[in-house]
Amino acid sequence: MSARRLQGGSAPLRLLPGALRRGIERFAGRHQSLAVLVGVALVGAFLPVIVGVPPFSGFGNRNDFVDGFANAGVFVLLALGLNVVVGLAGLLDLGYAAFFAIGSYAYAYSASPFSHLDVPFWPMLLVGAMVAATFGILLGAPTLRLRGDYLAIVTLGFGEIVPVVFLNSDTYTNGTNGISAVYQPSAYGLFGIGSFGFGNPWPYYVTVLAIVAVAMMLLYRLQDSRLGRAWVAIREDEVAAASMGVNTVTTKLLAFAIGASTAGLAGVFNASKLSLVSPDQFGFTVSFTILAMVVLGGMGNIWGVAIGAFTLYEVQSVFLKQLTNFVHDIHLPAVDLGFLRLDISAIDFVQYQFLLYGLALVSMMLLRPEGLFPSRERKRELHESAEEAAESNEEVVQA
Amino acid sequence: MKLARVGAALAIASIVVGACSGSATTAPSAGGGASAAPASAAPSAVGGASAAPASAAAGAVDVKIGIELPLSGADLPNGQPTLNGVKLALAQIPVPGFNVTLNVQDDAVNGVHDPQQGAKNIQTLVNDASVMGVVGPFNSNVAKAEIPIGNAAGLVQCSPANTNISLTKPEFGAGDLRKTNPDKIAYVRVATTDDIQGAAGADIAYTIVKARKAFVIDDTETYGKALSDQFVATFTKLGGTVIGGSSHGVPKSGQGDFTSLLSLAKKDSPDFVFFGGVTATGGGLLRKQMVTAGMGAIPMGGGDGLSDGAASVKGSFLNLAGDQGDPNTYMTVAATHDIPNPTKLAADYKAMFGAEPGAYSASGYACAQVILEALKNVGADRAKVRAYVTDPSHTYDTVLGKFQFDKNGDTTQRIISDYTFDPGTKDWKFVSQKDFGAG
Amino acid sequence: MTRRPGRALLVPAILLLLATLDWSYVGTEQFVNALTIGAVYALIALGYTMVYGIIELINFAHGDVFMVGSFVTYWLLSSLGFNGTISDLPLLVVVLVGTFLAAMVVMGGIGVVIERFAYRPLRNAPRLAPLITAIGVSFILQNIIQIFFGPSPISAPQVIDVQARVNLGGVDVSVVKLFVIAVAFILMIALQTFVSRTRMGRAMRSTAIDRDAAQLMGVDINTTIAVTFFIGSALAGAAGVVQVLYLGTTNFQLGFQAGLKAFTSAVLGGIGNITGAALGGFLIGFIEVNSTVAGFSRWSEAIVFGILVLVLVFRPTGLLGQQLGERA
Amino acid sequence: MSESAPALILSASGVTKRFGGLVAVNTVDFDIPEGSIVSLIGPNGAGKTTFFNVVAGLYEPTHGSVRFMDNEMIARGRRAWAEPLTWVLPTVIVALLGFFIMQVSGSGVALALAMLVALGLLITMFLLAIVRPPIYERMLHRLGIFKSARPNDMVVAGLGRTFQNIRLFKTMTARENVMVGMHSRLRSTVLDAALRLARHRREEAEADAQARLWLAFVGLKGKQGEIARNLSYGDQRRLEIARALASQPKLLLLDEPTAGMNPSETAQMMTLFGRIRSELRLTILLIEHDMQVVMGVSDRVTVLDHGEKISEGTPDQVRRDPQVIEAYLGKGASA
Repeated sequence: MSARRLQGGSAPLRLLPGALRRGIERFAGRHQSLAVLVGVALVGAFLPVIVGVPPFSGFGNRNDFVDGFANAGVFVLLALGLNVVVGLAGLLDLGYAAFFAIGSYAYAYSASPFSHLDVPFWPMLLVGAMVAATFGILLGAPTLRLRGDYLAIVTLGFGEIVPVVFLNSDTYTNGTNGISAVYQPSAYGLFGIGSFGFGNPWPYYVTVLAIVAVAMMLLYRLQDSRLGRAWVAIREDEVAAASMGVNTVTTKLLAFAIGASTAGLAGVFNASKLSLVSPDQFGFTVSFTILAMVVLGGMGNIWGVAIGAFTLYEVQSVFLKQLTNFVHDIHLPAVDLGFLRLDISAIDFVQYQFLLYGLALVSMMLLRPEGLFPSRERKRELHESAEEAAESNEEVVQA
Repeated sequence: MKLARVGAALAIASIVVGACSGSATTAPSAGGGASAAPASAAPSAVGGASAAPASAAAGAVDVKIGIELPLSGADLPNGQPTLNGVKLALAQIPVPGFNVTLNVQDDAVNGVHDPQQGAKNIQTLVNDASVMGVVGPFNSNVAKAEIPIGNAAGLVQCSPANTNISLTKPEFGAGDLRKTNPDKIAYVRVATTDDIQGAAGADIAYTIVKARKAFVIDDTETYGKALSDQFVATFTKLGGTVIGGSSHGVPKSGQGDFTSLLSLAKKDSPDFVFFGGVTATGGGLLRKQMVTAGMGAIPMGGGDGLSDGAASVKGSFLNLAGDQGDPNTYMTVAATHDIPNPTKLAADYKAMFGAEPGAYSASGYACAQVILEALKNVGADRAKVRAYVTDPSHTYDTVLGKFQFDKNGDTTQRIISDYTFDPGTKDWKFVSQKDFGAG
Repeated sequence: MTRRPGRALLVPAILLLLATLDWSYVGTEQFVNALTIGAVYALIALGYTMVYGIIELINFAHGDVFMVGSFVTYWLLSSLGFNGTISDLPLLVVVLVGTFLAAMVVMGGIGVVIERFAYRPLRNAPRLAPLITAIGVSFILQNIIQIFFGPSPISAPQVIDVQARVNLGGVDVSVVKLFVIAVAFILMIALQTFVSRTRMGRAMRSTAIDRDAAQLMGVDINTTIAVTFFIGSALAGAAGVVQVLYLGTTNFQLGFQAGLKAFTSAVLGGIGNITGAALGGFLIGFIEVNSTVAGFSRWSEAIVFGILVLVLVFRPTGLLGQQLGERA
Repeated sequence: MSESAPALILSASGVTKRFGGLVAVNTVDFDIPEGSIVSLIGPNGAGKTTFFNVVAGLYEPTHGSVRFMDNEMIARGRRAWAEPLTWVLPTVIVALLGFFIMQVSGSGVALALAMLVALGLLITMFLLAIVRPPIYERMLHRLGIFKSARPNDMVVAGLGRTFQNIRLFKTMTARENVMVGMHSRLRSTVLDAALRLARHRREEAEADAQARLWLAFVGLKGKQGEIARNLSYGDQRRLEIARALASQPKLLLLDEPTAGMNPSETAQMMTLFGRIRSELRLTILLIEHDMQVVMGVSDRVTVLDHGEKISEGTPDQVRRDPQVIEAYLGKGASA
């Protein structure tokens, strides 16, 4: 019955040849959760391999990349959570980093020398998610009456308030210094890839992959349920949704809670990996980066958003940083135009990465406003065509 | 749509044009894969193998110094001059038998220093086996994320600018940062800590200015808050009064407008205003607005975050504060006292980079000196370099003067110098210095 | 929606009462400070509110337009050789008028260019797409300024003598501050007149209410939106001039937080509503000054946004509701 | 249920709705007997849709109340101000108690404990107020606090509706639209869905099958995979009805269901109304402009003009009512 749901879900598969793609889609339609797990596992196994191959191998060794991938996993989680709020339920949340902060501080306070507490990491993943979810509900409740853009500005306000509170509550958060030396997870010899600690990114990588896989699986299940339909219904027409029996208040709050809990997970993981939590990590730019990831990936499409987050993270923290070296390596010949000499290989791009990032955002949106992998619904909103109607008919026959 | 693309292309072209104005170098060869050669720094050893000086002969061992600084966005004025200081050191100091290049990592994301990126960068440097030591980081919270990693890997870091006490002193939690190898510290710094600087600021206010009633402002950031808190503590202990009993925080976002806070201060007629923060978070503007608000006659003080050159240096504290103020009123405390040969460093720097050195150029130079010194003595062995650098018995003769690192990695040079604004030269003028002893 | 006439006077009456109470609490000097800060926020907020009213876009690059405006002012004044107070009154007037005109025209032009290339192609795209380009444009503007003027704060010439004061009811008040407040009021009144009295103003209002209908009635949508961007950006440019005159400094990061607060002002007053945006700007100025006076400068940001949240929760359309661009 | 007077499924008394100075609906009494088809007619702007929206829970009436299935569902809120008090009162009491104990015993632990409990109570009460379980509703009822039902409460109670200007979920498929209609009848929770418990799977399969049945019932067999916005206008109208039926209502509110249809489509629609009544035994409240439809299917007709009820009775009675003729003539409304 959910074969057609997968059409949006398997957006990246569009790169594959038709027959293979259809085969995979049919399989994924029947065993969706398995497909997500296998997909994440495949991607997870593929990434460390590809970075050993030129041209990637020129930019650092495999462990560097894996470390970066583990960081990217944090943003993938954040984007997945925000996607529930913005992409599915259509609630524009500009202060999402607040929940990331709450998850991070929840773990930092529970497991660091600062508080003299040492709660193990694994249960804290759940606790952090729950604490963030509770705050999601508490912060979400007063905003429910608001229409789209007012909601946006109120969430933005919360996003600004939360770091200020953490900054000024010295007794509980160590103020501007933040909480450092946060404990690392303890599971020695996890899967035979070494223990958690500094210098070995693999346990973190595997852990974040597992969290992402489970989160994606659960989100797919929710999207495909009564709740997922209610979210989309609210996004499309709130009055009609309410008139069809959807309790808009609880449904929206659930979107906030689930989005926040995902951010809480990301926060706990990030605090333990980075071993530091300080108020300046959760500013407005973080919220915005995550939003950009969601929009870029294709709102409402779980796989698309994950890929968007991964791509944007790698662009801003690896690609742009390595651009100088990259350009040096490819030996572009200097262009002599007579009145000026262009020697691209000699440019230090590090200084311009901010500009290039801006240009990348603008041009990506101009070229593909619906995101790299638009969800089924969004795509239809934009490109209506008979072909798609035919495709969906075909899927019904399959189902 | 088409037009938009043309616009984007034009913008890219403008970068290219902007960047190639001084490019006369040939493309560096593949040897310096991770070296970031500035177009204008061709003569340095950093320039890559093809342009390398004769010392990098066939038998020379390739080693690298890691750079972990914020190099883009708002933090660029902090990172770039520091990096240039390192480059200058590399160009000037011969290391026979070694071909020393840089592995430059930028910890700024979206233009702001980011601990996560810093941690990733230090990991990258750890994974580059040819990196013998790292200069950086610049920001204390980045350091907190990096110290555990460097400690675990045994890669020594020398910070030119960190001043937060909790990074080194075990009584403030530094032991937790080096849990993996508690006895093998891998982090040293050439800057004096906030507690000494804040105390020195209070000392100036109380004994030199003879102020009894101070108004204290901080920028709510790690450095500024620590400085202000220490100032308040010491000033009160000395017998002075702090208006309101504590520091007034002005977040950076409110940057640029201190008028209403100054109107508030004026009511209590303070005889000293202390600013915990750096020029970029409002130091110069505060002074400028004090003049505007008719408080120009009240002396103002701050830490080495304000010590960034003469009024002629664009964007420096004195430049922003303006020179129409009451003379002899600006004071500051610099961690570095009168360095051995300041004019030579400034001249060399200007010759190489075409600009005045930044506040931390000399510190970057000194850090490079420390690591190169170790390299010369123990060879290309990361563990030995770490052990050499952190050995409290070694004395380094650097551009900052002679100093050692104590068992926590702090510099033993705990001399605080007091400067004041000289309306004649429109620059800082040395007043006195005080040795705060070996801890 | 009809209103009883008494209601229209209620909000101004309450505000007047609050302002009077606050005056007695903070004193004249701080009151003027609040008005001055508020005037800058208000000028920026007007652009936000106009753009939002007409194309429902939260133009996050708008704060950076203000920042660029302040750099244009700095560049203009310093390249003309002014690097301090101008004491010759006629010359001062000429310089001031010239600077305002130049900065407003240049920034208006930049605003139109941004709209043309970054937003117009996305007019029928999903609503969040232009929001992301706005962020991109904001980064681009910041970086271009950083490349040309460097990342450090800039000390800019203040042509009006900042130490000059006039006596107002026994209290010395800075002339610059009064000038800033006056400029803001003049520009706001001019804008209000333009929007309510001219043909283009009517076109703007009708486009805001229903773009398609306006188009059918013969309104040239593209021109109207371009004019809206021109005016909004020109006002941000004026705010940039004010920034230089008042504080004598600027830096490439100035725009983001200023923009954020200006946007908050616009929402506080009721986004899409010109009077509301002005009111919201002044309110934020007062909130900031009051939190400083009360000793909560550390919390001022949280207080600003906390009040915003409260206002919106109890009055979801902002203080003055929507006038320009009522939508269900 | 007595045989002489059939039970009333809905009974509105004195319903008034004012928007600012405009009175859209003015003291309207309105009864719908169970199992009947009742029509509401009137010239444009007579307040029909407003009345409809009041009954559906979308607008809170200014005065008057609506009873649905013998429960008072809709009326202006009473003691609404007291509800926030219930959120903070337990907290305040516990906190005061803590202070009292500390004063008596001098133990700070008691206070700390009391504060913790107080905080817990506050959060619990907030969560209760958000989720509104029956126990919370009962508490409100006991305190005499009344809050007018929201649209989703009305759906749960057994009311389904369509809209005058079609409001489908445009990018969802026909099947999904109908499944949203079933929302209030489905029981699976977040946890069921996340863990894919057997009961969730069973329920989804049943819902899927049922959705197909509803689509077939309104004549959209085989179109379950179509995106709603791609359906023809007539099909969209049908889909809206299927979506409303899917919530298994007792009373169906149809707002101009044949507007914009050609005569043959209208005829099909009238047949559908008949089947809804005969096969599903639903009561229907119809707003309609097409007099042929109204006169053809209605048991009773109520006429509104300027927000007031001007006539009521069987189609024949209403047709002859001079007041109705006056209201319609000269205004050029369709007849």
